[in-house]
Amino acid sequence: MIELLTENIILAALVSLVGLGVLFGGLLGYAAEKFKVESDPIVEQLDELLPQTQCGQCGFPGCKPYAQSIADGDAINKCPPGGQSTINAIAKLLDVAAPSLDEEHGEEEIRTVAFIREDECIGCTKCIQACPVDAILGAAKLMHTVITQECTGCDLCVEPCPVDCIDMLPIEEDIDQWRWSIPKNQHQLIATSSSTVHETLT
Amino acid sequence: MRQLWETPGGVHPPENKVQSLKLGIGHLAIPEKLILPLIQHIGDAAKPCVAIGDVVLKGQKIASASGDLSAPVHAPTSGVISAIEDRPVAHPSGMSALCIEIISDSEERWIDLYGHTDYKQLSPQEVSHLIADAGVTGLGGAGFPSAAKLDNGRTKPVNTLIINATECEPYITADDILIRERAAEIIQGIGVISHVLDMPRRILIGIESNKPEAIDALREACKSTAIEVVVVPTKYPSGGEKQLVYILTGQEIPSGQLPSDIGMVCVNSGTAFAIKRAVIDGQPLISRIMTVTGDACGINRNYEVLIGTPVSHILEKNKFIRKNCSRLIMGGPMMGFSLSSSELPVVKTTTCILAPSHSEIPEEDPQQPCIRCGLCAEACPASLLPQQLYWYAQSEDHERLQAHNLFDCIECGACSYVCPSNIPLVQYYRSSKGNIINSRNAKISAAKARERFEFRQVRLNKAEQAREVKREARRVATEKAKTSSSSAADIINAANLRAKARQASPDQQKAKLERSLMAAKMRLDEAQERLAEANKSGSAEQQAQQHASVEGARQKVEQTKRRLEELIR
Amino acid sequence: MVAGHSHYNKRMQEFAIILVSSILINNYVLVQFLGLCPFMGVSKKLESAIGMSAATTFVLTLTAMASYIVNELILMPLGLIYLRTIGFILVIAAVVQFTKMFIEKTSPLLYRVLGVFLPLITTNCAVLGVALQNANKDLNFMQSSLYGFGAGIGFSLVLIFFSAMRERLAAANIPPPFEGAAIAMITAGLMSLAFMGFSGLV
Amino acid sequence: MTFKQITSPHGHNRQSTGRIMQLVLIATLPGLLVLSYQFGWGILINLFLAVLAAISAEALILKIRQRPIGFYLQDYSAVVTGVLLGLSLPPLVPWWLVIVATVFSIVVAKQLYGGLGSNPFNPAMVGYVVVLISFPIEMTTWVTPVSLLPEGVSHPGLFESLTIVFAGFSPMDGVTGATPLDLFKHSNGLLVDQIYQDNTLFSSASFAGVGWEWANVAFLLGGLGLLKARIFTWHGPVAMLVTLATMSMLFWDGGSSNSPGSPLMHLFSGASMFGAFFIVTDPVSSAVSNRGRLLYGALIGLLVYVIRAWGSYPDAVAFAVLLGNFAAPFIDNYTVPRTYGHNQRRKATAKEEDE
Repeated sequence: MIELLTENIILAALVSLVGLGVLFGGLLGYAAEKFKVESDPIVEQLDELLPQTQCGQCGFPGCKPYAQSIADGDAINKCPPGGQSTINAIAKLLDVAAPSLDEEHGEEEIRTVAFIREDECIGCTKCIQACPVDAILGAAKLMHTVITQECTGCDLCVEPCPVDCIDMLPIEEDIDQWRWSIPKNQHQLIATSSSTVHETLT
Repeated sequence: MRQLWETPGGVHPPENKVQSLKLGIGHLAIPEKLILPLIQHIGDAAKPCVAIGDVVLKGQKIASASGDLSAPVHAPTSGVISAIEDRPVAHPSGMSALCIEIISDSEERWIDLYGHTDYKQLSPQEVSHLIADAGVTGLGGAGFPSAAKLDNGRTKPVNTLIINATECEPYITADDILIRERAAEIIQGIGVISHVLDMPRRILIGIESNKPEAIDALREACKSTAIEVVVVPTKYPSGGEKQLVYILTGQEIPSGQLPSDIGMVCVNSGTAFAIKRAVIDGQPLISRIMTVTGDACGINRNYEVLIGTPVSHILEKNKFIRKNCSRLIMGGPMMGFSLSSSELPVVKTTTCILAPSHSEIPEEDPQQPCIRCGLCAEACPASLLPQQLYWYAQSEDHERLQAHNLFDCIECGACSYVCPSNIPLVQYYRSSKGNIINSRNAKISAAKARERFEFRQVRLNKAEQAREVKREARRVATEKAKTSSSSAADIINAANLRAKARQASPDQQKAKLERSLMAAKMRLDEAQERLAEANKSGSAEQQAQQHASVEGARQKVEQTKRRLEELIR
Repeated sequence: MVAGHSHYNKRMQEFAIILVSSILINNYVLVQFLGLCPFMGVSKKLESAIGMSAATTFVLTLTAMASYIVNELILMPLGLIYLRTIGFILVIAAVVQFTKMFIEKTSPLLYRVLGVFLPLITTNCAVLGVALQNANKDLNFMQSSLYGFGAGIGFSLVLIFFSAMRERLAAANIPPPFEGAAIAMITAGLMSLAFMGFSGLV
Repeated sequence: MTFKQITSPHGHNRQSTGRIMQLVLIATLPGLLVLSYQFGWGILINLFLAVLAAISAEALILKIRQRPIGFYLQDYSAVVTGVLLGLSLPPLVPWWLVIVATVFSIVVAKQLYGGLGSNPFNPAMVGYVVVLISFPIEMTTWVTPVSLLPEGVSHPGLFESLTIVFAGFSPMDGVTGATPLDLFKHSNGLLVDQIYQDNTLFSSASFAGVGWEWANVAFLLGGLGLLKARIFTWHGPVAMLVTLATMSMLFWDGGSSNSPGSPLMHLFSGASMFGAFFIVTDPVSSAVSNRGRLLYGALIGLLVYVIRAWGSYPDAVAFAVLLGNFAAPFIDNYTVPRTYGHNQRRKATAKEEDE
C-alpha cells in the first residue's frame, strides 16, 4: 500500500489530505456535541447597563428588546436617555469603539420628570395606561398625579393626554445633590505667565 | 508612656497658631440679625417649629429634629422671628438653603434651664436624649449629631473613648484656648460621655505636642480621674478620626465602617464641652468657640460666637481690610472652603474664619502636567496612590478609581499641598466621588424602574389571560346554546324561568312592600301638614294644590296596603 | 552517574536556550513581526489581552505538536514536503475551532470579548510561522512543542504588557490625529527597538 | 463684599516641578566635570547642542499645538532630557547625530504622547537607542581617558574639538579607544587577570577602568545628594544596583576566560551609576508605588547584566530601561499598596465586588 502511494504522488497527496480532513471533521463533530452552549447571558448584562426608562426612543418597545438587538449586532448609540455614558459602558463591555449618540433618535437632555397640572386633569386614565412603570396614581374620573421618585422621564404620558395637562419639568439640583466639578481642562490653558488670573473654579 | 504608632505620610505646614493665642476668649456684641440654617449637621434638615413674628427667648428650640439622623436648632438670643426662607448658606456650592432669621432685641432673656448635675442617676438613654434635645453636633468640623454617634457606641460594646484635642489644622486654635481656659468643664463632659457609653475601659485624650499650656491644663484637670492625656507628635493630618485611632491604639478602622464597629468612639474636645453644658447646665448649643485669624484682620483672636452671626459682623469687629484679603476661608487652610460672600452666617461646624493676606496665601499658580513624582503618595496618610487616582479621575474611569480605593481618601489635602505641579488633586477626587455616587444612584433607580416595568407586564398579562378565560367561557356557552337546537317556545320559557329566578323570594317582597307602605304614610303626613299650613296663610289655589297632593298620598297608601294583603293571602 | 547528570544538564540548558530564544531573542511579535493584527486588535483592555494570550498560547502549543506529527508521519514518508503549508493550515483550523468551542462553553464573556479575533487565530501568521519554522529546523517532538509553547509565552508577555500600556495611554492627552491605532503602532515600534537589545544574545 | 471661590487646600509648600528639575540638573554637575576632565571638551559640546536642540524642538511642537510656550518650558523637563542625552552620547560624535537623537526623543518619545507626564518611555533613552542602532560606528568610538594618552598627544582643544564635531575631521590617532566594557566584550579568550595586566585601561585603574570609575563615583555622589533632597525614593536605584551586583556575583567564577567581569567592575563602569540615579528614577516612565519601583529597578538591573554578559551591545542600560518602561504599567497594576482600612492589597484591575 505504501509503495503504491509513493509511486504516484498525486494519489498520495489526495489520500493524505482528504484523510486528514475527514479525521479532523470527525474530531470536531464529537467536540461540538460535548461543548453544547445554551442561551447567551450577554443580553442580561446589556440590559443591566440601559437606563430602563422603557421610553422607546431607540425604536424598540423597551430596554430589554433593545439589549437583545444589541446582542445580535445592532448599533449601540440609539439610547438618548442613557446618553454618552451608557454608550461608553456598552462599548467597554463589548470591547468595541464607542460611537457618539445617533442624533436621529434625539439628543441627551438633562433628566426631566412628568408633572400633571391637577386643575385641568379630567381623570381619563389614558396616561396611566401609557406609563411603562406605573408611576401615575389615580382612577377613572378621579384626580391623577405623578409619583416623582418613580417617574423615569420617558414622556410617553404627554402624548395620549386629551387635555394636554402633563408637562415635563427638569429636576433642579438642591444643596445636597450639588457636586464639585472637575477643574477646567488645563491643557488648553492660555496662561502665558504664572501670575495670570485662574478663573473661578465653580 | 503609652506606645504610639506612626501614621504613614503627612505634611508639616507652617502652624501660624501664635497670632490668635495672644488674647483669651473674647465676646462680640450681639449682631442685629441672626440667620440660622436648618441644616448645620450630617443628616436630614431640622423642621421649623416657630412662625414668623413669634417672640423667642434665648435657648428656645426654634426647629425640631426630623428623622433619626438630625439635630434641633435653638434661638441663640431672645428676639423676634423675622423670616423663614431660603438664604445663601456657607457651602462650597454657594447655593441657598432654608434658614430662620431672628431680629435680636439684645435683652438676652434666657428660657428657664433644667440642669442635671446628678446625671449619673439618669439612664444612659435619657442622658443621650438630653444631648440630642440640646442640638449638640460634632464641633470638630464634621457635624455628626453627637447623640446618634453615642447611640451607635451603645449598641456595640465600647472599650476605648478617645477625645480628639489634636487640632492639627494650621491657624485654628479654638480647642487649644478652650482647654486652657475651661479644662475642668471638658473633663466633666467626658464624664457624661463615658456614663452614656457605660464606662469604657480606656479614656484617652489625644493632643498634639505643639500645645504645652493646654497639655499642662489637661494634666492638672485629669489628675484624680482615670483619663490619660497622650501627647501625639505634631503632624498634619494626625487629627483625622481614622489617623488618631491608629496613632493611639494601632488599630485601623475597616474601610467603610465607623470607629464604633471596632469598639471605639472618637469625640472632639469642643463637643465634650458642649455636652457638659447641655446635660449639667441644661444649656442648648447656641454658641461656640471660633478663631478669627489671618493677616487681613487687624485683631487675631478666639471668640465665643453666637451661631448664626453673619461673617461680615465678625470681620467688622476685627478691623478687617478687604483690599489685603486674597480669599475668605471658613475652616482651616487645608480643609476649609472659600466663601463667596461675607454675608453668610456662622454655623455649628465653623471652627475658624481665616482671612489671609496675598503674601500669606498667594494667588494660585496654574496647574502643570503631573510627572508622577510620587511626592503625593509619600504624603498620603491613607497610603493611596494619588497620582494614579488623578490619572483615572481625569479620564473618568470609575472602575479603576474604585479599585484604587478612592472612597478611602479622607480629603485632607496633604497631596495637593505637596504637589509640585499645583494640581488641585482633592477637587478631582471630590468630583469623581460625586460622579460615582450619582451613577450608582442612577443604577439603583434604573433597577427599580425595571422591576416596576416587569411587574406591570406580569399584571397586564394576567388581566389579559383572565379576559381570555371569560371570553372563552362565553364562547362555549353560546356554542352550547346553538347546538341544543330547541324551538322558539322553549327559548321564551327559558327566558321566563331566568326572570322568575331573578324574582326575589316571597318574604323579601313582603319586607319591600312594608317599607314602601311606611314611606307612603310619611309622605301622607307631610302633605297634611303642608295643607294645614296652606289653610292658615296660603292663597286659594295653594290650598287646592295641597289638597290634591294629600289625596294622591292617601291613594298611594291604600294601594300598597291592598298589595300587601294580596301577598299575605 | 556523572555522565547522566551532565547529559541531563546539557538537555536542560538546551531547553532553556530554546525558551529564552523564542520568548525574548526572536520574539514572534516584536522581532519577527508576526501576529500583529490580533496584537493591535485585542490590546485595548487588559482582561481581553489576557484571555487572548491564553487562547493563543494554547493554540500555538497544540499546533506545534500536531504539525510535527503530521509532518513526520504523513508528509515526510510520502515525500509531500510541498504540501506542508496547506497541511498545517488544516491542522491550525481544526485546533482553533476546537479552542473556539472550548472557550464559548467555559467563559461566554471572554468569548464575547474576544469576538472576531478568536477565529482570526487561524489566520494568525505567528501560528503558521511556528509550524513552518519547526518543520524547517527538523527538531524532535519535544523541541518543536517547546518552541510552540515559547512562542505562545512570548506573544502573551508582549501582548499583556502592551495592553497595560495602552490602557494608560487611553487617558493621555495625545494630539488628536495620533489617537488610537497610530500611537499604538508607534509604541509597538519603540518596543521592538528595545527588543533589538537582545540581538546576539544566544 | 464678594470673594473669589477657590478649592481647598489653600496653602502650598514651596516645591515646584521646575525646582525639582533644576535640582536634578545640579546633581549631574559632578559627573559632568569628571567626564569633561577625563575626555576633554567633547562632552560639553554635546551637552550644549543637545540642550539647544531639546528646547527648540519642544518650543516648535508647543507652537504647533497652540500651547503657551513659556509656561510649559519653565518646567525645565526639556533641559533635563537634553542634559541626560548630552552626558550619555560619546564625546566628539558628529553634531548631526546629537541633533537627531535629541529631536527624536523630544518630538516622538515625549510630545507625541501628549507632553510631559504621559510619555511611557524615557525620552533620553529612546533617543540614545535610536542613534545607537542607526549609527553603530560613531556611537562606539570613545576617547581614551586623559591619564592614558601617549606622550605628546593631548586632548583636542576647544577650537579643535569644534572642528572635529562640526567639520567632521578625524581626531589625531591615539585619542580614540575602547571603553572597558568594550574590551571585555571582545577579549576573546583572555583571562581576566591577563586583561587587567596588559591593558593600560585597567592596570593603572584603582578598581574598574580608568576615567570611568571616577565618573561613576561622581554620578553616585550626585544621586545621593538627590536622595537626601527627597526628590525620589531609594527603591529604584538600590534595587537596580543590588540586582546587578548579585547577578555579577552569581556568574563571577574567579576570572575565567569567558567571565563577564567582577561585580565591582560592573557597578562602576559604563553607565551603571548614571543609569541607576538619573534614568531609573525618571518618575514619568517608571513604576509608581514603592514596591513597584523595587520590581522595576530589579528588572532593569537583571536586563543590564544579561545584555552586558551575553548580548552583543557592550553597555545595555538604555535597552534595559526601555524594556523596564515597557513593563512598568503592568507592574503598577499589581503593586497597589495596602490602603488604610483594608486587610490586603487590591489589584488595580479588581472589580467592584471583590474587597
